[in-house]
Amino acid sequence: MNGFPDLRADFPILETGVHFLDSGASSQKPVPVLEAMDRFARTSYANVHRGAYKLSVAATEAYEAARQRVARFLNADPDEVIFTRGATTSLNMVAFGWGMQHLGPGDRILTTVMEHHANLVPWQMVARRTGATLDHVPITADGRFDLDAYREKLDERVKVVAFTGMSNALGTIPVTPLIASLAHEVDARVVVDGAQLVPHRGVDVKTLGADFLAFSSHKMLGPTGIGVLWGRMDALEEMEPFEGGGEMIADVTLHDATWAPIPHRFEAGTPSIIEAVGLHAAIDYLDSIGMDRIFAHDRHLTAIALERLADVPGVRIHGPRDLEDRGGVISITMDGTHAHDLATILDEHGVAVRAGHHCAKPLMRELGVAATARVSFYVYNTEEDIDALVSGLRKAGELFGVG
Amino acid sequence: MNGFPDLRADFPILETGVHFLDSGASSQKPVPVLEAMDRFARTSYANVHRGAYKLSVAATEAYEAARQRVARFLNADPDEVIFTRGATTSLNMVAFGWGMQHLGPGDRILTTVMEHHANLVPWQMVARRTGATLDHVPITADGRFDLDAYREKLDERVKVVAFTGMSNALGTIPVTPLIASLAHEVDARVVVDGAQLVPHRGVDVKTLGADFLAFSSHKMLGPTGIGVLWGRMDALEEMEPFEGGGEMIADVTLHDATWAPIPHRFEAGTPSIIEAVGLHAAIDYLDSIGMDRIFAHDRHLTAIALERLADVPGVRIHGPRDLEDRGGVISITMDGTHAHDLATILDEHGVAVRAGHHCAKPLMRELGVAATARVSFYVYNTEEDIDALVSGLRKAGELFGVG
Amino acid sequence: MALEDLYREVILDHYRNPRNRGRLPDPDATAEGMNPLCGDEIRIDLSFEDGKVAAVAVEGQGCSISQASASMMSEAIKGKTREEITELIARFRGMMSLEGGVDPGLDPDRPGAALGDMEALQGVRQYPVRIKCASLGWTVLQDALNF
Amino acid sequence: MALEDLYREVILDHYRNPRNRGRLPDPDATAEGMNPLCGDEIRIDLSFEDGKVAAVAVEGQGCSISQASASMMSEAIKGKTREEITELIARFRGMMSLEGGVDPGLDPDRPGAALGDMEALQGVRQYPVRIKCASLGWTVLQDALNF
Ligand SMILES: Cc1ncc(COP(=O)(O)O)c(C=O)c1O
Ligand SMILES: Cc1ncc(COP(=O)(O)O)c(C=O)c1O
Repeated sequence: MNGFPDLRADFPILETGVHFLDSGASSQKPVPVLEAMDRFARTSYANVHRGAYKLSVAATEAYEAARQRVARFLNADPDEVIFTRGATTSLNMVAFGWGMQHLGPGDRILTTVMEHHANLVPWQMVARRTGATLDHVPITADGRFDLDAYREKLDERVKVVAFTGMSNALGTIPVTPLIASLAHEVDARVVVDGAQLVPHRGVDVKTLGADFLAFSSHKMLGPTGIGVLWGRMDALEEMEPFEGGGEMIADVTLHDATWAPIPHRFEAGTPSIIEAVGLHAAIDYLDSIGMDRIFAHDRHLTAIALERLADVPGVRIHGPRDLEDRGGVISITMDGTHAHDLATILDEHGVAVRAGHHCAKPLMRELGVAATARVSFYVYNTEEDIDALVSGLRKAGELFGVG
Repeated sequence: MNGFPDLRADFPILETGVHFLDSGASSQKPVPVLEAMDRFARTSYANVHRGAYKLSVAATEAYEAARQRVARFLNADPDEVIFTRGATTSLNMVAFGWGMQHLGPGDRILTTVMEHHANLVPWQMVARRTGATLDHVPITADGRFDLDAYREKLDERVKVVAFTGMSNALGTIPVTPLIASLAHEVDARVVVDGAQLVPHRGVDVKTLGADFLAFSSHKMLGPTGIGVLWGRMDALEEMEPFEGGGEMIADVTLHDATWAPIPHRFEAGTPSIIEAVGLHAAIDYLDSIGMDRIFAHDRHLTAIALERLADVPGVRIHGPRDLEDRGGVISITMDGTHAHDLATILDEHGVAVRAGHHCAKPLMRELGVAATARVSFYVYNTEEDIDALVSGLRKAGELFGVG
Repeated sequence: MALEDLYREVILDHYRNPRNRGRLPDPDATAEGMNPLCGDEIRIDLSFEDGKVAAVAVEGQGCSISQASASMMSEAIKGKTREEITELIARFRGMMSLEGGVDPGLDPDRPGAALGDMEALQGVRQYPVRIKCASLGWTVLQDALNF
Repeated sequence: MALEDLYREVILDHYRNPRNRGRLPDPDATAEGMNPLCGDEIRIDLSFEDGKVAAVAVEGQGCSISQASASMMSEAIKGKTREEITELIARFRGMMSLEGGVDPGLDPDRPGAALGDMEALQGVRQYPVRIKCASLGWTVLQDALNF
């Protein structure tokens, strides 16, 4: 099996010959997604929820249909789906909207050392403002969520456990249902950063165990400018609005306001309407392939890449080297060669990888590196992309006299 | 003069024959804007600021070029332009990011009774959390910012004056430079809600007098999912980040973070990249017409509409009836006929107007109405749209036995 | 034309002259509700005697559809038991949710049957946004029954 | 090929064997800086005698371009006055901002002249994202001068 070659024609950017191995940062967008947005904007656009005229009704229906589509994708209730600007905003909404209400001195927030800054910095800010303390679950030697350490750190004072559903730097996939059920035993709320998990593995929120789940459209073939916060209704009810404005109110007087029902309560102002239509089309596209097949495809390429990378002189792989509980993200360094030099050299070979700290600086310190080069796969990648990657790396090794 | 008939072909939605008079809620998008986004997504898309490879460099350049384009449109410095999700988010960023730092018991926030909820509810929330008090400048009998009352309410305890640059319900345009200079005399910060002003009149921030200016792309021919917060650099420096996450940090450790320079400090996470390209194209489009001509065009249609509406039995106009300091927004009611019934009847005549409280419930109470029907003009409107409006209103009057 | 179908004379009449307007001094049940999107409001007071509605009073403001619908409803429930009202609510909902606005004819079991004047509200089905207006009073009535 | 142009032997040599590595015990001027986008870091200590740089020490970590550039810079500024260093910074910036990478030939007034080894960094111009790497040390040097 060599991926889904039929799909590649849907991604015009690939015609340039680029070996795009940076979907972990953001994915490319297939033509059906771009066309759905364009068609909607040309024929049915108006603001939503506000007008009594047909165009506005059509736009509102399209927007709410997108919400239902997301709900179906997650096996959730549509009222539990909140459209946001992206995973970062979703996580800030929980940290501030839930955290400022329910955290105080003596309370503990538990996160991990491998979080993306989006699931770390907001909790630092909220800890500072509420007096709660922040603690971090370490990772094991092969870059996995350390369950033993977690059990030790978990106690009745822990009010929220926030962790990544899949590490954007290591590819690790923590066992969310287990972690969540342990957290629920001490009555902590569980926040899962699904920015990588949802696009690559899909989730069923009925079995995931999370109370909140955040993700972005742009990493799952959809447009920029929109993301999702899913929350179990009882968890959402504990949350204060993060932003005030139009559409989120029931009534407003000069000095006071009451909130609209959920989900509108958390969607202040004009939402990302055209983008919701695009996300809808992206989910249709993903489901037409099938999330299981997508995960298997990522895994297949990961297996090949892990094997071939091990043969390249000087290359070191950070994170799990086997396929257990991991997705299609591989972080590497090359002895004597900085990750940015690797990225530049690979770029000259038509291979796009990301070099840097991947918005996970504490994890980089943990790994003892300043930066890594990160390879990440998605539906349009093939074994040829790995060929190009490996030959680019060999070239880098030669240039820098490695091995 | 009957508008810009040449432009109408750029708005495919008009081919349905709709008389779109709801640009105040959101404008239609011209083909050049849609094509700019589509082309970018097909040929140059990648995440920004993160990659060392060519695609990412191209995307970063496109994103930063959009920032420069916005800056040029406002006569501002590019570093003072922050991309947000929309005007609502921009205003919340100021209210929380600036207000939580600089307001406390005894301090006063001054806003007006005609604000959109987006410039009222966040201040209510911040007042509640900081102990500051909120007060409101009234409007005059013809719906204008009451300067005399403002002078009386202004004192040394006022720390921020937040008001609309153009009322979305009445069309009124307060004299921002004067209001701002009075506020600056007492060292208050000036926040202008430019959601209606910027798309219809344009602004020069060097003479506007505001310290902060918020607006949305979707009301100015651009896509949904993006907006702008402009701030004078010294004002932005007083602001704390509203969201934490990637791209907005200088360094992050497990327990602490330092912030990146402005504007990145206020842009956590993956921004609305494709949308920035669309906003860039929208501003090019607006500037190719010329903001002066756009304002004159709105004004021309407003003059005709005010005159013809006065002749329709039972119609009442809320807000200024002359052209002084007002834009192309007209709120009306019809005796014995509810605004929603008006909107439905107009819709049947192919005329799209908005009916409701226009996210300005306190203003509706002030006017003594539950809702109005609102007519708003933009570049694609013509006198024929007014013909259709007037004949629809007459039909409504007949149906409801008015006059 | 569709507009005449929506704004039938009987609807306009109830809008201009709403029945059972006001408050009851000492109601057995009361409820109020509003449509946050458009701001329409309805409040209903009910009093019962022998398990039947003895008096009903409606207050509110909003569009012709919401106010006329509530007015007609107030007429329809007088003298009815809770069970009969529950049945009426179901019939009304059935009528509103009928797709396409096909008139189900004279079948006495058709959802609109026994709704009297209120059958005039069938035209609303062609205006999906307005269905919420027509339903507001009935939602509040349901709340009052649960009072 | 362009890559050989970027990674010239002299650059790789400075990267593998950075000159003037370390800290000065009691520097007259010191500064540090980093590129927040990629995390590259440079710290510079300077000591002056008779108005001239008597000793320089550089610490840091990052890519070959940023580290080699700083190493070459540390060589170039030894024995120079503040004025001469300011002139050197200007020459370096001029070289980096030259469009298109055209070699300005042997004109002694050309921006790259007198930069010695550092002229090897001209290849960076073809990689706009890497210009920030090459410039980092120089920005920190400027800060140290303003110390
Ligand atoms: C005056 C005014 N302020 C703020 C807003 C909010 O803008 P948005 O909904 O795009 O966030 C609007 C638009 O509805 C407006 O007209
Ligand atoms: C694990 C993880 N969390 C959060 C984010 C933030 O997502 P966004 O930048 O779309 O807000 C990312 C993507 O960069 C991610 O990989």
